[in-house]
Amino acid sequence: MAEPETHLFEAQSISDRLQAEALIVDVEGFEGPLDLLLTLSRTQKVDLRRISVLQLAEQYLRFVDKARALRIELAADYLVMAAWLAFLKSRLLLPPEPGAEGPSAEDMAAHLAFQLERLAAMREAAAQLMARDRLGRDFFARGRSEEVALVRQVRYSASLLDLMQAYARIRTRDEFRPYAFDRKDVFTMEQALDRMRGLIGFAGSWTDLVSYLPEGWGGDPKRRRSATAATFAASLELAKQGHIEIRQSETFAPISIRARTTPRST
Amino acid sequence: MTDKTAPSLFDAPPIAEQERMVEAILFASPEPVSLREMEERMPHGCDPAEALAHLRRRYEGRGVRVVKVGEAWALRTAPDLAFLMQKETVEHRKLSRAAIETLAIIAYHQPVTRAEIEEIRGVAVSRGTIDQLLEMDWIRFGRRRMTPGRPVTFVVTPEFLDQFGLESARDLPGLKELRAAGLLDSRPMPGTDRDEDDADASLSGQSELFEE
Amino acid sequence: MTDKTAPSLFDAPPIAEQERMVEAILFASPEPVSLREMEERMPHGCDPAEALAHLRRRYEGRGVRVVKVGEAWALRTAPDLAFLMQKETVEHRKLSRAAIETLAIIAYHQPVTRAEIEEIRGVAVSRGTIDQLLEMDWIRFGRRRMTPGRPVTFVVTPEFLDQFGLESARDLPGLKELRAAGLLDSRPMPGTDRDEDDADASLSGQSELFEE
Repeated sequence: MAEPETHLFEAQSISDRLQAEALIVDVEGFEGPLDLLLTLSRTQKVDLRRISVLQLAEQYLRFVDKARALRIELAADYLVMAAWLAFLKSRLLLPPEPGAEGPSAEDMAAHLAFQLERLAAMREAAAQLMARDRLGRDFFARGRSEEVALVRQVRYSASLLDLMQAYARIRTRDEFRPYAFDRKDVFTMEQALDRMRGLIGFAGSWTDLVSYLPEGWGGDPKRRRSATAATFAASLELAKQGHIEIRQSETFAPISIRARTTPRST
Repeated sequence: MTDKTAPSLFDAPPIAEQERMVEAILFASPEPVSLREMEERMPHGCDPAEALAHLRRRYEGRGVRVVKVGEAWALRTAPDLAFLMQKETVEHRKLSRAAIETLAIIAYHQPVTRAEIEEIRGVAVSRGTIDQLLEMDWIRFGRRRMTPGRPVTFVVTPEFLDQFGLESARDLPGLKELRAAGLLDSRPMPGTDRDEDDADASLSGQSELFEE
Repeated sequence: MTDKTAPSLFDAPPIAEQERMVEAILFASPEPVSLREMEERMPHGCDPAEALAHLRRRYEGRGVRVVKVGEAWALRTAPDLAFLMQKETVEHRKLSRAAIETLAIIAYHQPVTRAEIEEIRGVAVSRGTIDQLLEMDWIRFGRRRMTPGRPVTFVVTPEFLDQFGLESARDLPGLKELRAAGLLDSRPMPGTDRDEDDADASLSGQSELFEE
């Protein structure tokens, strides 16, 4: 039953020779050393379970030598496998050293045979899988999908604690603020300008600036200060624009304004 | 189809088989299929019209019907089952901070106008926030305020009380209790008269509301 | 109404009606639909599993079949009628040999790590191959392996099962024979120290999946 050792590159038939050449030329076509070994093993024409690993190792090493002779670049994977197979070959040929550690050569050979058989089995399984009836080729899904309308309901939730904390946050916000005006106590210069533009036409004679303060801003000192500052700033602006005149008899004396009768010519 | 008189080289498939074919074609096609097209796709000698008649009878009263669309035919789910084509999903979301704050102010100060809410929060209240709370049935419009402009007021609803497990809005804890419960751990700034202010605010709000 | 133990306010529809509903739902969806999803869409108290059993019987031998895809159900045309469907046939993307082999290894050895795939093929698996299979929705990430480095594993998806007309990964062609021959074992290279890992791997993988 032992096959005569076939020399890969002394092929007997044209087809064998072509195959051998294909191996050399098309080394990139192999998906790694295991794939190459599997292809080489086919030349033994035996069940993978009865393959001669020694013979296979020799075939592989010869292939690699030939490839080198032909200056074909072999990927590192192939060379690593070659080194391993050379090691395995020597172990298979030589009697085991007494007391040698590690797996026996037979175990290693058996594992390689297992790997080849497993890869071959996966190839076969892949082929069977791809040969199955396929969706969109042999059987078909519904051609027209009726969209399922998504009716989305959003439910919002909040707890009583959320509510109370929110309220507490709002009501105590001012206490946290180091310093800030409350807007309700601030009278802006823009507001003062608007107000005075409306009133100034009636101010024919000198009038105390204080009388231009808006209603409700004279009492609270904070509010009066803001309103006074804004009104004074606004009157400076109006004077600059030539609408009014300003006078103050002495330092800290009341400030009076009146409308300019004739526009200032500059 | 071209030589109806000549006996076909192969016999046409049995009508039951033709019915299967029409069924598969109609099922897989995204568009309605005409009898002519069926005939072109089916083996020589088939009679799609007859096969279709069988198929229509088979689907009578079923969840799917054979319907005519213009000059072509299609399978469609029965109209009475349209409700199955909806999928309701309920999404739970936390109420936004703006909404919770607005809700809290309405609960504590009701009836309260939008301007008042804004004054208390210190920022404008978006229409969306109010709308959301109205939609959730947690607030509703109260009576108009008898002040210039007659602004609408907002009050909380029985649904709100139910949701938050309150018998009445009066059960909401006051600021002093909130503080006692550790919800307000801020100390008032020295020299400010905040406490009084607060008590006042919540008192005037509550009492006004519940003495209707 | 949400209380399942209490008798429903309305009785569930008769089973014939439920069968119509399942039929309509399956018809409307090109994707497989799980029993759970059917139940969610059908009225309260329905038993989609029973309705489905009726429906399967009804569709036996028809042009359209009720098929199981993983944990879900779908209607698919009978494969013997493929010849009618040239018009609907979609061009299948040509997969590389590496991709086909990688897919088969994942299907038969799942859950499987990249290192294990590489060991079986004896060559590095390119990122592109895995990416392509992920993109096609034929494989997905499984649980991480509880071994050093916690490598990710790959498993096949329901889309894969649908694509190849498989009810489950257990129905992969030749699976039993491969298992019996020990070809799905993760057998360590003699002398390497990975025995524990591998024993673990094969235990959590095939045997767990297929021995029920």
